[in-house]
Amino acid sequence: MIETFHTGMFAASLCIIIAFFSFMKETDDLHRLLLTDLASVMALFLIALVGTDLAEALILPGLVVTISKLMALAEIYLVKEGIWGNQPARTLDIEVLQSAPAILASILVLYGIFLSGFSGGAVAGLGVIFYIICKGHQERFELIETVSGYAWVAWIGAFFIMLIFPSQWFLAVMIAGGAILIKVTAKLSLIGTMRGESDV
Amino acid sequence: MIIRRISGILSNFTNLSRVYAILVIIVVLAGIAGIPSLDYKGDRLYPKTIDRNSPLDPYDRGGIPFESTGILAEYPGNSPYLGYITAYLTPLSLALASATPHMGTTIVAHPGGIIDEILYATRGLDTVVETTILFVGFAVAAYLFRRREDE
Amino acid sequence: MSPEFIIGFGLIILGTVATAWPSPKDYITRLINLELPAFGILLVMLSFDETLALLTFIAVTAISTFLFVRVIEKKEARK
Amino acid sequence: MFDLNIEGAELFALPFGDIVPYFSIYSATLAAFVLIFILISAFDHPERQLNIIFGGDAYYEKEIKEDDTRFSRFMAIACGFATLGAVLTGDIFNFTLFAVLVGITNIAIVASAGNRHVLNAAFQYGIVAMIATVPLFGAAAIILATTGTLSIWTLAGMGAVPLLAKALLILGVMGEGIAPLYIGKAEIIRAQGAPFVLMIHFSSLLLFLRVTEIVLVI
Repeated sequence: MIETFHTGMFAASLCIIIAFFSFMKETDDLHRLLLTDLASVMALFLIALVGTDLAEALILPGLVVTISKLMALAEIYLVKEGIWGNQPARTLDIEVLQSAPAILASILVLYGIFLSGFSGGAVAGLGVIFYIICKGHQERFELIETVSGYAWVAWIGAFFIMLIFPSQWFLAVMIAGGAILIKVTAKLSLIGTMRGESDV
Repeated sequence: MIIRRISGILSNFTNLSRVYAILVIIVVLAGIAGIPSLDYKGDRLYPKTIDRNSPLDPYDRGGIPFESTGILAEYPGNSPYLGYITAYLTPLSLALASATPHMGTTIVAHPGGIIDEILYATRGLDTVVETTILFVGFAVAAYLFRRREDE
Repeated sequence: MSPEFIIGFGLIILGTVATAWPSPKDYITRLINLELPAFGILLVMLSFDETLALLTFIAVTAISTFLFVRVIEKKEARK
Repeated sequence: MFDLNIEGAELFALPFGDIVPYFSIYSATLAAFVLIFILISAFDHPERQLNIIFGGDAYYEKEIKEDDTRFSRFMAIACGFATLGAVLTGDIFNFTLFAVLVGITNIAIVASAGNRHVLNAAFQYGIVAMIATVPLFGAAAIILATTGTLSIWTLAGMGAVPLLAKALLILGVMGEGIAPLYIGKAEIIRAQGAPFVLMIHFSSLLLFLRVTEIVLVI
């Protein structure tokens, strides 16, 4: 184990140096945005090296930080470059995308609901994104946001149950799992809506 | 003279990320020499025990549902019900576990299990912050997206 | 050290180099090369038996790829 | 930890799981300042900017949309609570998460300005804040791996944390709290909403004070 940790640390420092060196050389803003994703892989690599259950529980917040910052930055980039109204060049015009979405999306969503928790939310969100992108639905933005707001409140409620009445741990775990599932799914499905917006 | 030059570089904010990258590279380069002297004590908290034959493989931490199981938390005294969530399996999970030995990850991702114990109970504050970060990130994106639709 | 770990960190180093200096230097190439270190870290997680993190990482990577594709599409459309 | 002279006496600790937030004299002082600034940003009205037309006496007030004000007020309050959490928490990883939250709310405050140049500043800051997660989480991971714990209570006075981890932690907080450099720039090119911009300066100042304390204690 000790050997693994040290080898991994050497590899990680090497990668960090390479990644930040190329980051230093880069001048184009979109290239920089792509390189930040590389940097976040390095952060996850460092956490994964610890290799205990705790490390695994710390990877999930790391992933959340990555995806939420990327989301905000991508949107800021589009507005600052003034290219948000562009009709996108469809680089992903694949036939499967027209025919298969309903089945695949429902499988992903069902599996996500079964998993529940953050992982389940991400899986189910992926399914919803896939469906919305392929079918080009216009979702009701405010509704999704409101639902995820209530889910957030439910989460905090579960947290306080855990804190104040530890004997009700079972109820708290169920509320927390369900709320985080709804919240993550709702948030991620917004991405699909945002992408599908320009061709409706 | 040199101060004016440095402030000239810093005043252009496209350069600032470059300066930051240089700082990180310097620190990591200096730190590489010290890596072999680091001890590994990472398995003091929540160590892994792998039982390849269990239907809950790689997440089998033992215990009977609605009973506690021994896990190593930082302050066991602060969580009176430590280990209960780890040991708990929903009826569906129990059925899955007895049906097939290959669904360990799916079962643990279902409510209950060691990851839920850490994320919700012993380190719950982490998850509160994490969901708030997600909330803020998406609020920014949704706000910018909606504002430009209005224009 | 398990073989997954060795292959994994080899892939991470290789992928980092490939992403840092992509051969035709455009956005799509860099985005595709980005999958290499991601696959490497998947193998590393597998070697530590962190399968739940692995599952979530796959989902989040897919979503961030969607994000990037959306931005790149709009960026390319201007030309 | 409270026998070290930087903290002062222990006032209160909230035992909850592995993360035990605490008030010492030092962090209670910081927390009181944070509460004052949260109140300021909750009840203050944003200042209006004046545009002066050259060659004449005419000037007009810039319009600030109600939505923009509400959004940046919300984000300023969120930023205040994130700073409060960062000041009080007793756990390294939890501290890094709060630092990230401060960073992302700072981006949000700047991004509510419609001006393209201000958004550019927000983007550049966001890039730095994003790559700062590498040193931040790296520091937390190295501390966990070398000492076996993340709790400041256990780490205090042990001196077991390697120098690399401390340097990375400071560097990470620098990355998240680098905002004032950009905001100085953004204010020059006329960003709006002065009391909320104040919160950015304030939160990064407090992050630095807190990380100094942590690095001296562990």
